[in-house]
Amino acid sequence: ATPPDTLVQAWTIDDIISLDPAEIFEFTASEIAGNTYERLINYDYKDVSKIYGEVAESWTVSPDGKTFTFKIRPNKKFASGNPLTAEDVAFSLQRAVLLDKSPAFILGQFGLTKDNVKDKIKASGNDVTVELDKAYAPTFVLYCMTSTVASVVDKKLVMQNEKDGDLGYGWLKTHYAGSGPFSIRDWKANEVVVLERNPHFEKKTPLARVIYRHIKETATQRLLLEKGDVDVARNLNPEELKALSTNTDIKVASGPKGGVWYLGLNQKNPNLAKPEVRQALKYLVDYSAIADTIMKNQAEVHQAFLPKGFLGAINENQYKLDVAKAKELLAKAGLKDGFTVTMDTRSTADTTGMAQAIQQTFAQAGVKLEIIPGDGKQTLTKYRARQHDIYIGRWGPDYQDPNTNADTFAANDDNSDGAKAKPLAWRNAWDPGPLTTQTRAAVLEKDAEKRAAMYKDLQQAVLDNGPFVIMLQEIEVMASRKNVDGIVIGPSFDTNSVAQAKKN
Amino acid sequence: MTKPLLEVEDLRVRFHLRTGIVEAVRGVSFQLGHERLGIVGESGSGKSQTGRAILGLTPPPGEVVAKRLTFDGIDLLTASKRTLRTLRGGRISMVMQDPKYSLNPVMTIGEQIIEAYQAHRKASRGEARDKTLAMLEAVKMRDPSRVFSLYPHEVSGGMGQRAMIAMMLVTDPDMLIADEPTSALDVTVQMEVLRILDELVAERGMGLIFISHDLKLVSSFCDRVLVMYAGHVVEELEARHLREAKHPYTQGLMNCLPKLKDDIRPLPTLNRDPAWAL
Amino acid sequence: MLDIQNLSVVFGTGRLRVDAVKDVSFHVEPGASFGLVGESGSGKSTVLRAVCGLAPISGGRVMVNGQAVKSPRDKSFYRTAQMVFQDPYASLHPRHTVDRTLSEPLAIHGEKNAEARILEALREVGLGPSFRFRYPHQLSGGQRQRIAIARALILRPKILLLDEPTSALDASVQAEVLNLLDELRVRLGLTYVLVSHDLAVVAHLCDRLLVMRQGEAVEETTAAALRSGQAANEYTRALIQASQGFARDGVEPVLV
Amino acid sequence: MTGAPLVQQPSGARAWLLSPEPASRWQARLGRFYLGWRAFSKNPLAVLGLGVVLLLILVAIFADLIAPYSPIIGGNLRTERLLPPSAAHWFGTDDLARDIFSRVVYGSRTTLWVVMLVAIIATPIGLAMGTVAGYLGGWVDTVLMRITDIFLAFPRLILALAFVAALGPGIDNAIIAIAITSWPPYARIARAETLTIRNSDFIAAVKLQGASTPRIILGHVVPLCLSSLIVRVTLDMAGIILTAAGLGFLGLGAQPPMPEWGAMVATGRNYLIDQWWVAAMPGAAIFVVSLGFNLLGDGLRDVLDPKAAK
Amino acid sequence: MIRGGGHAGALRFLLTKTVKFILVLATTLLGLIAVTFFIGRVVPIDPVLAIVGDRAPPHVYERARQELGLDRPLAEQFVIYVKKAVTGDFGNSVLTTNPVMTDIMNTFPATLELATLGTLIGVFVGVPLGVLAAVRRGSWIDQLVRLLGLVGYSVPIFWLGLMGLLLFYAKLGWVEGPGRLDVTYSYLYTPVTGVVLIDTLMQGQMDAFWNAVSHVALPACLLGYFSLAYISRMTRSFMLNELAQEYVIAARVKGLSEIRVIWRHALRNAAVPLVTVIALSYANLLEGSVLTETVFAWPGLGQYITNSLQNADMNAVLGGTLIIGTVFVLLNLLSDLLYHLLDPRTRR
Ligand SMILES: Nc1ncnc2c1ncn2[C@@H]1O[C@H](COP(=O)(O)OP(=O)(O)OP(=O)(O)O)[C@@H](O)[C@H]1O
Ligand SMILES: Nc1ncnc2c1ncn2[C@@H]1O[C@H](COP(=O)(O)OP(=O)(O)OP(=O)(O)O)[C@@H](O)[C@H]1O
Ligand SMILES: [Mg+2]
Ligand SMILES: [Mg+2]
Repeated sequence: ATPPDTLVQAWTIDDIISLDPAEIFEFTASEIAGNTYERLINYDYKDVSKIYGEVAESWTVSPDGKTFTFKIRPNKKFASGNPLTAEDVAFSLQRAVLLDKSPAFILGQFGLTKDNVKDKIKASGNDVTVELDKAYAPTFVLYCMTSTVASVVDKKLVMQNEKDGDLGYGWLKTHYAGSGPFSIRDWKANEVVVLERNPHFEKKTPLARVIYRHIKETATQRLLLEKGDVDVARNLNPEELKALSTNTDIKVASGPKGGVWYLGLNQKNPNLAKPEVRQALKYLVDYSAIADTIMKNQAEVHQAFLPKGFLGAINENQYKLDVAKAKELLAKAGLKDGFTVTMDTRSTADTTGMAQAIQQTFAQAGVKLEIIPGDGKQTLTKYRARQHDIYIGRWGPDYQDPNTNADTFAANDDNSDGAKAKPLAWRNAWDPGPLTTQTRAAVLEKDAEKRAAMYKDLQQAVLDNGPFVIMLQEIEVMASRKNVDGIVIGPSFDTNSVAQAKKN
Repeated sequence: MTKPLLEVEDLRVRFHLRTGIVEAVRGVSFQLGHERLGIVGESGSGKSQTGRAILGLTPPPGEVVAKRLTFDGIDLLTASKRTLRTLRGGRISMVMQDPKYSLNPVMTIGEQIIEAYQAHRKASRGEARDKTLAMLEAVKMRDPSRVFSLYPHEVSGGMGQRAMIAMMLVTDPDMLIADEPTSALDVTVQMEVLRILDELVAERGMGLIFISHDLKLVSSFCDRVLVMYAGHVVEELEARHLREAKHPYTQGLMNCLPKLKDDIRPLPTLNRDPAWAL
Repeated sequence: MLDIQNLSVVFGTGRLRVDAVKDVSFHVEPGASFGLVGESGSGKSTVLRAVCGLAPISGGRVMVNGQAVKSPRDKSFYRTAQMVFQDPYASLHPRHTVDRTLSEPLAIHGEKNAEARILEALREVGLGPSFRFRYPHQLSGGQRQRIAIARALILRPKILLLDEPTSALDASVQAEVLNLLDELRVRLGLTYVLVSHDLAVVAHLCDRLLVMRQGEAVEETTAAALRSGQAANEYTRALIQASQGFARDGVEPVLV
Repeated sequence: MTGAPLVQQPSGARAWLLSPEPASRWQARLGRFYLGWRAFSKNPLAVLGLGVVLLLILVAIFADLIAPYSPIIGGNLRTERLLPPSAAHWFGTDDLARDIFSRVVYGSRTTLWVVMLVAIIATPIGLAMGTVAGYLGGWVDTVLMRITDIFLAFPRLILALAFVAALGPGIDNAIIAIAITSWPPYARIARAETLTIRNSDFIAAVKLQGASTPRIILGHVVPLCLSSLIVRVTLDMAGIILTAAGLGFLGLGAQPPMPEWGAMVATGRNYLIDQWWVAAMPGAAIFVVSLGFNLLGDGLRDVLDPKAAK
Repeated sequence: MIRGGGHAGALRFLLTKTVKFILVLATTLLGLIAVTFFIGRVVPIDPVLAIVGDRAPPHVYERARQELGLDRPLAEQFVIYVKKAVTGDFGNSVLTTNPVMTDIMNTFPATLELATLGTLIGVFVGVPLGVLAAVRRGSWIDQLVRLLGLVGYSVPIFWLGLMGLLLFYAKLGWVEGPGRLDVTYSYLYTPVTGVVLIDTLMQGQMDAFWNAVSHVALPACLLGYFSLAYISRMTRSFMLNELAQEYVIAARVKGLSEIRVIWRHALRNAAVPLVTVIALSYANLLEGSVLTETVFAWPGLGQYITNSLQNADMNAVLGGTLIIGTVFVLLNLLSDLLYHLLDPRTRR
């Protein structure tokens, strides 16, 4: 049994590699940062279009659309007891750019670089101003400011632990300097993360402690949950969830997430490069059967690259399993008898399950699919080198703005092998033609409605012709003990909140 | 010779093997008083099994039956395990062929002798030690206290065999079975060991069963000789009268040996008569 | 035929150094039979093994058939000298039939008509063709020793080195093997070097013999001298004495 | 010709086999084999083990005939997933609506392949390393044994994992990885055995006949090491199947949808508590076959390696 | 006199042994490093990805690659590796950001705890069982040991683990579930040795101690079973060998009780080869409990290395492998020493 003031969650947390918000980019760590750090602004978990200030009280945009000014709430304190000032906010944003870790590009896309960031981001009194290089769509800028990389860190504390001008990076990787509802007390890699109530947070959390335990086996997670040795199990599979549905001590909650499951069709493969083949394959996936069985409670059918809940997302699904149509298309492409193709598949239960289901429906039209299993890093390495035929994988948005997915699915500035940027379009060796320019234009469109329409067009183009068979949108499920209440499953992985969770 | 020490009548040792029953000893009968009895015969004739059966040490698939098997009036066949144990090592002992294999390699010689003594006599360690040293002295060990703390592999074959004799005689048994006690030793050492054995037997008045395949040796060492062939005794005779042996097997065994003194060639060989085995 | 001058054999170095044979010399005429006697560890086997190249020659000279031996020995050497080992249970490959054992030397030396040679070799050692396809475990000790002799003879060597060929055998079987050896030597004109710790066996088979002790040659003498009880050396006398059987003080050995 | 005379004289055939005077090489060999078989067949458990192994081979050969469904193409995902054992699906169905019985049947091929390939790769490597090191001694021995030690000191599963990672996942690579990690103990056994043989008189005897070193090693030393090695390899088979299963469990073994028992158990572990049959059926198959190999190895040990059987 | 000589001999023996040991250790470790290193380089996983993630911009990726030294020639990388490894610096783990040595110090005690308990069970149950089986050859106890052994060799460990959890934890509630300690107790003690059982006991936290015992019981018994299966069979075969020796008959001739003959004479001799077997099985448990650790959510070395390997965290893999290799060689040495201690014949 677990203590009444402690929430224990069973989860696979072996993807955490850093606790520094300037570096955090993984699912688990993002969620933890979401519960332990505050950002400048945030959006309403229920209605993503509503953006509100978290550390900022309010903000204004200059007429030319290039300067954003945030007014910081007074009297805020960090968990350390240090006051939270505009100085800390500016430092945090500058620091993210200066450290230039993986997520730094989210800020970098506004023309903020190591060299200019000290001039572009400034604190004065209670205000923080951010100066951009172009007049981007305000929604784009604001959504980016809600991501983990824009979390506010305790400048004083961090700089106390600075070493060799690393802006406290070495220290913060494994420590905590934030102002969120909880503070991070302990992280043991592959074992446990312990969060503890932040006494200085305005709205005192009902729970004193939240513990994430690393449990790899789902069956083990389930046993622990049923015995009450954990309060929440995060990685249960559909069958386990179904079995638990008869257990009156346990309830299941779910919410859609931004991740989409897709097949990437490498255009270097001559067969896959044929438009008819790309279309045919889209008719050869039994979307609903997969969503209803293998991925039940874990995903729902969704075929456009923007997930439900994003500005301009297309939520209608135009493809379904249609073998006859697929055969017709294949015949048109001169592949009446089908062809053989490989698929690099990460050897996790759900991915392999889907891959095998797809393998079966492909076979109905004569497409012989060979599954090449590998662990995540391995398949990814191959994918990034454009050496696959088909890649099955999941893509999660980096921030809440549609540009994040459009930029990767529909834009490709340089399709040569030596290209620097490696968006998904590039990885599949696809030159989207005019779509790239359209994507670039959409970021600058100030009118939200027009902007939405532009993204709809982009999605449709990819749906019709793109080398992506987008199949499902992720759903996050949590099975918890009956007495657990108040856990919020937000739309992205950094918005799962335990701040108001309690145990009755 | 008054009441015999050991009486054996129709002793049989059978092994129940997968391939059938092997009778290694088939109806051996003899009596032993305070004398030296030799048992000879070729390899596999059942000499060792006879000796072991008397001590109740026939290995597992084996079975011992006899009309009579008594030691000093005690029926060895029906005696309890406990009784047998007090007899073994206490009143009946056995010296085995090869000291290399029959001494426990991981215990010092002293310890092994003390262990044998303490198994039968209530004695403190000190007493047992003294007795052990005395015994080592009795078997003409040159530096008993040194030998006491040596491991079996650290002594020569002759020393090992003497240690073995010391171990087996430390409890003053009434009867000793010596199963080829010297055949692993060099001829010159062999004589030394035999001399020691001879002296001890004479001094203590023990009954001795001396098992060997060497007819020459047995006849010169023992009072009486049993000749075994295929599991039973083909002839029993006084050692002095060996030359007058009647059984062709015994005669053959004696004749086929090359002799220093006269040079017969070709050597006479043994023509086995199947009837001997019956 | 065989001439050994100042042979010494050393095994190991440093603390592990063993001087197995020290400065031993003897000479064997063609067609003669020479004996080596001594107790366990006196270096008898090592002398034979040194001749064959199974033990290192650390000093001295070994001449076979008038030629100094080469290391490693060449094929012609193996056709001149062959050895028979002490333990017939250990000297035959347990997984090879008699046929295989006997055909191996023929195959190595590329000899023709193996079939006939094998049958002949078997006949020579008094075994019929029915033994040809038996495995060692189907043979008695005496039969095994005969096979070992057949194997040694199949290449028609001139010298046979016999390392205690009968000491693992029962007395009755020993007689048969000794008779066989005796007869073969005469018939095939072989030269023997026989090792044994049994004086009677050596005296039976050899004309001359060398007594060894702890690697050294004690004395060279003749079988006739042994018979008449003449021995210069005390050690030799002790050996003679011991071979007579046990002697209680004052009592003469019963059997002589 | 009828079988009658034979039936009437069973002792005739046996007498021929056991003849102490075989008339030909073949008779000698058969006789030896028969003796071994007789000792072996006295051990009912060993015969059972042999039966299991033979069954495995038969099932692998006739998988096409035995399996009622395709092992790869499943049924309707909505209606035929995770069905419990029934008359239609003896072992039930798995998460992709495939018949588990058919998959187990086809999986026997993979298992057999694993077992055979490992035996063919690892045994000769171990044998060669061990006999050469043991026979030649000296620095050759030192070098070869140091290499063996290094491989022995390596965490076995990790070495296998590393090799699979390097070669890419897949059953053949898994097999190579397992083979590479399983030879060192064989080398040690072969060496130990060689050391006891190399100074024996019968080796000295062939040396005296002028045999070359390769001839001695191949013709005289190897056959004697082989029996204890065969026993050891047979006993290891279970471990090999389980290591393959373990690699499958970690996702590095056989490629889906190829039916491999270990991988099947690995999938099944997700359904272990409620849909027990998904893991239990292939698990039972692994167990039975391992047990079969173990029993067989035990029996072979009694026949081939009388030393160990004592 | 001989005693004195014995001591000097023992000393010299120890000395040569130590020198030899260091040589063996050095060459073995060098071999291990070489093999691991080159495996690490041929693995088709991009280690940079593990650090920067999939979505890192190109310049971040490039910088990380340079920091790892991956742009240098292979031979140079190897030399750097060896140089550092010799000073005990295996670098930092990519996954946990800690120095690999620290990680190993954190995870190894967990594995050690489990493997040690497993081996203890294996020895204290397996040896008597094996002895009994040998003494009562062919009896039911022999059959039982045989069966235990065969099942132990044949059952997949992860299957048995999950079934054990289901039965003893979920259904019967006899033991605590996966993990080393309930969260309630996690912060009641300060880790000193890293072995929870010892730490809690030393700090007098009896509740926590019993909780830890309850947690470790099932996985330890499971590993214990596997080691028992092996040890009992080997004990049996060694004992059969010893019981057939002449000295056992000699001991019986002396009139010793059967118990003394078996346990003091025969087992004492069988112990000599048994030591090696036990050390080997211990080494196997130390390295091979990856699957058990996964099932029981046991944060041990096996899991750590496997996880690192899958993420191309070569520093961690190398460090872990070297540690296990060292432990293996150490265990070898230990069993060698014990061998010499137990068997006077090998003391020269
Ligand atoms: N454990 C056993 N199982 C089956 N047969 C056995 C066993 N022990 C001995 N025998 C058989 O019993 C017979 C007699 O053996 P024993 O040891 O008494 O012979 P021996 O006369 O002492 O011979 P040796 O001179 O070789 O010592 C032999 O044929 C032998 O094969
Ligand atoms: N390979 C070897 N390495 C080291 N020492 C050896 C070796 N072979 C023989 N010796 C030693 O050489 C000495 C002579 O041995 P050898 O075998 O020649 O004696 P032997 O007279 O044949 O004795 P036995 O009658 O016991 O056969 C012995 O002390 C023996 O220990
Ligand atoms: Mg005997
Ligand atoms: Mg010799």
